[in-house]
Amino acid sequence: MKTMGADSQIADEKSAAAATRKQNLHTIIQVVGMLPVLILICIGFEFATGKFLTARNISIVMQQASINIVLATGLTFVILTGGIDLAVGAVLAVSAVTAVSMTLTGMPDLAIPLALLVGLALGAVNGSLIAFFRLPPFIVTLGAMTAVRGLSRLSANDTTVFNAALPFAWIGNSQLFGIPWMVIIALAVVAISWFVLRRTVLGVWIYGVGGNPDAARLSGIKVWAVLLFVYAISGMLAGLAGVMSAARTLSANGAQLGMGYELDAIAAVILGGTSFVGGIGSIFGTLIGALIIAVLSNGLILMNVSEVWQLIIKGLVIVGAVALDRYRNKGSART
Amino acid sequence: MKTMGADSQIADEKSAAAATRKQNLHTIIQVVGMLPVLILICIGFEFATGKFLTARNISIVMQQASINIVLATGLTFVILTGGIDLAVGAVLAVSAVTAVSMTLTGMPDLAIPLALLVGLALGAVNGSLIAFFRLPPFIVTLGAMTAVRGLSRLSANDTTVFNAALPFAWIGNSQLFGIPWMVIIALAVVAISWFVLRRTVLGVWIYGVGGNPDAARLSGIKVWAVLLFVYAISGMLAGLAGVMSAARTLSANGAQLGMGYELDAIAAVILGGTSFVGGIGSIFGTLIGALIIAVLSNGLILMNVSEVWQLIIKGLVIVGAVALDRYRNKGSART
Amino acid sequence: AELKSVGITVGSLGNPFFVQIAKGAEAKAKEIGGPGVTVTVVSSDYDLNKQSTQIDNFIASGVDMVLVNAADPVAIEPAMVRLKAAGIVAVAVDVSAKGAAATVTTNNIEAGEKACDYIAQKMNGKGSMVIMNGPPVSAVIDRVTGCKQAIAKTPDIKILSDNQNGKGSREGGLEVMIGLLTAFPDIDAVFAINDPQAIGADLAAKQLNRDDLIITSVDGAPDIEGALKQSGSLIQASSAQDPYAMAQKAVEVGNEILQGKQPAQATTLIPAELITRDNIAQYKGWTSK
Amino acid sequence: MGATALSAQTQATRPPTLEMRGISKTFPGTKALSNVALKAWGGEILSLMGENGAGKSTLMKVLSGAYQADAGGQILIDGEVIDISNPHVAREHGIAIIYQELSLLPNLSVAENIFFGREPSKGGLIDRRTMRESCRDVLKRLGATFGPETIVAQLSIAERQLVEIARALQSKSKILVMDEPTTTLSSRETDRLFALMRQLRNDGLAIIYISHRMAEVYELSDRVSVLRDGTYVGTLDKDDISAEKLVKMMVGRDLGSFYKHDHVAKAGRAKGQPMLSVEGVTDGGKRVHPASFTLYAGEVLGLAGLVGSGRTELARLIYGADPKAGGTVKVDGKPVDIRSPKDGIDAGITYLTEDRKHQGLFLDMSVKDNVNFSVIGRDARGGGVLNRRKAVERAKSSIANLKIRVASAAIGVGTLSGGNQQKVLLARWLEAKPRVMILDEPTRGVDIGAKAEIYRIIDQLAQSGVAVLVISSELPEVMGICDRILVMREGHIEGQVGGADGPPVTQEAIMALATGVQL
Ligand SMILES: Nc1ncnc2c1ncn2[C@@H]1O[C@H](COP(=O)(O)OP(=O)(O)OP(=O)(O)O)[C@@H](O)[C@H]1O
Ligand SMILES: Nc1ncnc2c1ncn2[C@@H]1O[C@H](COP(=O)(O)OP(=O)(O)OP(=O)(O)O)[C@@H](O)[C@H]1O
Ligand SMILES: [Mg+2]
Ligand SMILES: [Mg+2]
Repeated sequence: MKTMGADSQIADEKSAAAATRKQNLHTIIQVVGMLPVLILICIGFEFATGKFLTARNISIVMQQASINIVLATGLTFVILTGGIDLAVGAVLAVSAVTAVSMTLTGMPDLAIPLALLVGLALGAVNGSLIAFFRLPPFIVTLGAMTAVRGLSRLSANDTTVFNAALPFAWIGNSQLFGIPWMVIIALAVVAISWFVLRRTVLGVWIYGVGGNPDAARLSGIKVWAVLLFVYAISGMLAGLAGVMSAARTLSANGAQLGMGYELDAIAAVILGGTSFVGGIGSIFGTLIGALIIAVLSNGLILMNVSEVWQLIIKGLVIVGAVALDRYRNKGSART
Repeated sequence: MKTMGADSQIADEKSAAAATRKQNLHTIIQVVGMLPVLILICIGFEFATGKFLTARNISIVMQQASINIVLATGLTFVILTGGIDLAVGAVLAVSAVTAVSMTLTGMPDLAIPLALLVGLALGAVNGSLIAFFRLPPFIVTLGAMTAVRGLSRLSANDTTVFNAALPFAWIGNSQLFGIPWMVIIALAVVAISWFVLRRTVLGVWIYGVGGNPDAARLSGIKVWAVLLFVYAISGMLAGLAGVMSAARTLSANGAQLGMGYELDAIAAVILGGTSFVGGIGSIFGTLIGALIIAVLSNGLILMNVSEVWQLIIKGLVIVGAVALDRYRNKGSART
Repeated sequence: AELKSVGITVGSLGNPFFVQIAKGAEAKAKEIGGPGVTVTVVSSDYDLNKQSTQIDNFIASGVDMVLVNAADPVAIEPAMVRLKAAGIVAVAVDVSAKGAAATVTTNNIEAGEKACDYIAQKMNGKGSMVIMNGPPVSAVIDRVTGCKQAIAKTPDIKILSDNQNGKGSREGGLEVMIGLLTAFPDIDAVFAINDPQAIGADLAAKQLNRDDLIITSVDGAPDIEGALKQSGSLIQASSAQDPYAMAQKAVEVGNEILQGKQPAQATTLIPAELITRDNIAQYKGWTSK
Repeated sequence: MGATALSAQTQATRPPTLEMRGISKTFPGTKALSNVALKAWGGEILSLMGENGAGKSTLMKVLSGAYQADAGGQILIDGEVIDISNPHVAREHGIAIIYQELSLLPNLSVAENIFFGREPSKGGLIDRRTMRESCRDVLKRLGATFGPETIVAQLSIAERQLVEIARALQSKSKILVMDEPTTTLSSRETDRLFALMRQLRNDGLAIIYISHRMAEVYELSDRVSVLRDGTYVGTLDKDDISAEKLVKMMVGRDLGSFYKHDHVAKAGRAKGQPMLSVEGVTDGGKRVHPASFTLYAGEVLGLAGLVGSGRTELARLIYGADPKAGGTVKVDGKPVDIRSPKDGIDAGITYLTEDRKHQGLFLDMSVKDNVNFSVIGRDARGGGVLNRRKAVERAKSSIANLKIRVASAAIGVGTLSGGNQQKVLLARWLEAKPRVMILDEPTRGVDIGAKAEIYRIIDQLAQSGVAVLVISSELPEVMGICDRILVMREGHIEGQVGGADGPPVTQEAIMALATGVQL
């Protein structure tokens, strides 16, 4: 440093400041992500139907999105580590069946805790297989998806378990200050997850494990613990989603409930800008992604588009959305 | 090297030969892959049912596996580049509908070529979006899966198209020297794909693009062309699978046909040892993977296991199979 | 020939209706062939290709009889031909199947017709309604056709929507109905293609504080019995079938064929019976619960 | 300088901070280490030397817990046997390491990388302010120009190296292992690093330093231990260190002057026609301002500069790896439109990347496939069918010519030692037979013997009429092998030294241009 003139030092600091500013702007663009696309779609639907942007419909959309938001949040953790969890739909079903069944027994108070616990435990089993035996997450959770689906049908005895007087029905059908509880729960999950990912040490580790698992291991962190955590959380949130689903329909069907939900949830995560490779992405993006999917389903029904065309339009809009986003981010994207 | 003593040179060569031998053994283990697991499962079923290892049942299993083998082969190309193709099930449906519909028009001879072409074209669209706009394969093909499903329902007008006198019914129901044509086609697809991947320049490029896309680009590979190729092939093979499916049932249903096939196909690929990260894997592995899945479905029905328990057992066996394989390969596994 | 093993392939075991079919068939098979009879039930998920494969597996495992709930009534033919060639008795249940030795089915068109006649009557022949569609399988398509036939007789009833898929489930019914009620605030009645969707529609109406809706459906499942008895529910009627009895009949017919006796008529039609809030007390319900 | 070095006496009386005994390590197909011993004391810098593939990195990875040694060995820290079963244990015992192949988390910021696994936190909540502040301090000590918030993926490889170093420095360890940390650093950063290392030594750290650069080893070491073919050969004390002895220990025989012969004579080279003309090439001023120069057939042109001066970026623009915002490139007098590396290769240009791991090698592929990757298309039979015989031949001759230490061409390149990987990559581009060859840090991590070999090859290429552009951060290297040297600073070509029209080549002249400060 001694040989360097004062001038060049000042210049250095100036350019560093400029770089930081650029960096910040860049981060904002990254964080805002698909929001503009979501807004565009909403405006489009409002123009097309005139009924989309009413307070009531927005509340409905949010409510419809809430289960997917909760699932997708759990999946964001997993995908950030470079993994995948295909079992969430099946876990949701098992938990929903558990919750409803419990209310029909003598201990209705245990319904929710037990449902969450079941989800957590199933997630932890997946996590252990992935963390300790280094099995590929796709196969483990695909196997789990199949086996857990069997389990959920077994536990519901292949019928719909139903409780018209479900004690926690308020979760699915009541509101707090005009906001449905479903929505409050979903947003709370998002907020807590955001906090964990952005403000805690664990969050940094999750990103690190996804970015370069070998390097993370070499840094001396317990990669297995991080993996176990993310799959357990994903399982637990799937359990929560199961409770929400049960509360909404007062029932649970072990065979059909949650079928294909994993794809919607994964789509929300990826649409929200989280990378499959791991290490890149945000919860906020996932929220937007889930909302885009919900808005599409809702708006197309409002427009009374036939199901076949709904499929076609939905598919095209999803691809269009990422294309638009890529175009908007052009240059800043490094693959 | 000239100054090196004769002794040490001989020692060097000896150890090199030993190393080569070890390396070869290692490669064989890698290539053989899940075969021992498959054999184990087959033997297990034979013991349990006494009906499994009959010529007729083996032929049935192979026949049942053949559609999945064709789909999974296409997916192997895609996954080797680090991508994914979720649209194969939907493309299969469109192609099957196309093929059957064409036989009902005046130009039945065009049925098969057109079905393949439709698959190829849809695959190429996916490939272009991924190669030129650098959109994430998961989202592109998820969107395509949705949109193409709409298309297939549209083209079949939401009913089943059926032709009792399907001109190419022989594909689905006839045999050559006692081997069903379905099986012959599937094995031919495997053989050709093996050749492309292992014996041609393109094959090396595919592995290269999957292993290190940056390095591939810097080495002068047209990465876009490789990507376009793999998605187009995956689409075309899905089209072929559609033809096979149509030939087998003499019909095609745009709505249900092929639903969820992508998961079975991906499972076969990953079970066969191909890595999601790209660059690692083999067609032979995929073949074994697809056979394991088919054997499981067949064997469990032969054992008269209830559907619920079929799901549970199937899930556990899939996880167990990779666990066993990982254990067998211990040490040699690179993640 | 003795009845030793039966294979059954149905649309989806996730639907209690098909679970009843499985149970009815099993009970009857055991009654005929003793407790040693094996019964294997699988779901085709309405995928003909998958169903075709399942039938091949049944052939390989050497069953004596197969009950087929066909994914498609016409296109199932090649598989039925294979069954016949293998000397296995194929009986179509719930949905007809070309090439089957016998067919035992509810008349789905009639079921839809009855449910929608009831709507027309309750609406006094005018107003607007929606048909909440489901998965495009033949049973559902028939029900919708029947419903449309009934409504066509009353020109003053307008069908606002018939193209939304409630996926045959409560969740699907709930989400679709919320959308439809938002899109069309003036809906008077809903025909849902099965009971779970009807219950979903009921939940949706409650969420949006609608209490003036007429909902009818097809199935007569236990859930709907409860709903019809319950005072707050908007569900008014359901065309009841009896899957348990239907399957028993199917096994019976199949066994006769196995013994070399051809049944009197190839198709046994089990009529659908409309259960309403008024006659629910007399409804026996699905035979087994 | 000798003041801080430990005398033999204190070594005898004080237990070593680190002692490794009987360490062996077997990989499938290779015995990388057999019965190796090593001792290091606090307050000294121990250099570890050996040819490429001798086992240096492997030994250090055993120490850091990245690899598990075979049973039978022992590792003692402060006289106590410890069982290093994973990296976590090693870190707990105060071992910090800079790996030869960088092991950063590319998606995280510099600060997050430096503190990864040791984040300052209050009750699990990350204390970003403290993290940023202390990060800024270390970066300043290293003279890094980037800030703590920068995402590592955006840094050049040299800058990443600085992050690695910063991470090791920050970790407050008592044993610091540095595996070839200077291969991409320019002399300014290297000097800073050495000053820091000496300071740490004086603070009582035991530093184990691995390098193939003799000059650095002389300058820094208190002792030098040598490995050969996975075995421990011996240790020289400071006063005994000499090039002859070291080389003899490393290669096991007397090679006389061969290894000292770092620099080839460039007298015989004849400058030919202009082969590559670069006119105003720029990326729009982001990292490279319009740059112009001419490279002649048969010439070796050097490109020097500090870390981040834009050399790599300029080369990538020429080659087509990044999009140009302006400027033209002529090859052999004809303008060529280069928009992708393929265009570059078709025009006869090749580029050897500085980042072999991420941008060069296919780690999961065999040595054979890696060597042949850019020529398989050319070799192929009809229909794109591989010519496997030719591929094997090429691989074999490359292994022989470049003395790549590998048991068979079928072995995965990912298992090779760093220097041998570099040779494989170089072989790929030699096989492509280009007219213009751009070599970015061509001798990164290769041992002195192989370095001489590479210099000889570069000279041969030039003799045969190839135009060679060498980017190197090692000043003696560029000075030794180049006919002329261009110097870059902050994206500009500041000037030229050497050649007929330039000032004479001196270290001072280059540094003056590179730093913009007249010494
Ligand atoms: N993961 C591995 N699998 C198989 N062999 C390996 C592996 N890692 C290293 N080796 C082998 O071990 C030997 C020693 O390698 P190592 O990396 O320790 O050498 P090095 O002394 O650091 O060389 P360099 O100077 O080139 O970095 C080499 O022959 C190498 O091929
Ligand atoms: N992909 C990138 N994104 C953002 N900035 C980059 C990128 N690549 C390089 N840079 C920046 O550009 C500048 C020039 O880098 P370049 O690699 O060309 O330098 P160099 O002279 O080759 O030095 P060295 O390779 O020794 O670091 C550096 O400050 C680096 O941070
Ligand atoms: Mg090394
Ligand atoms: Mg550089």
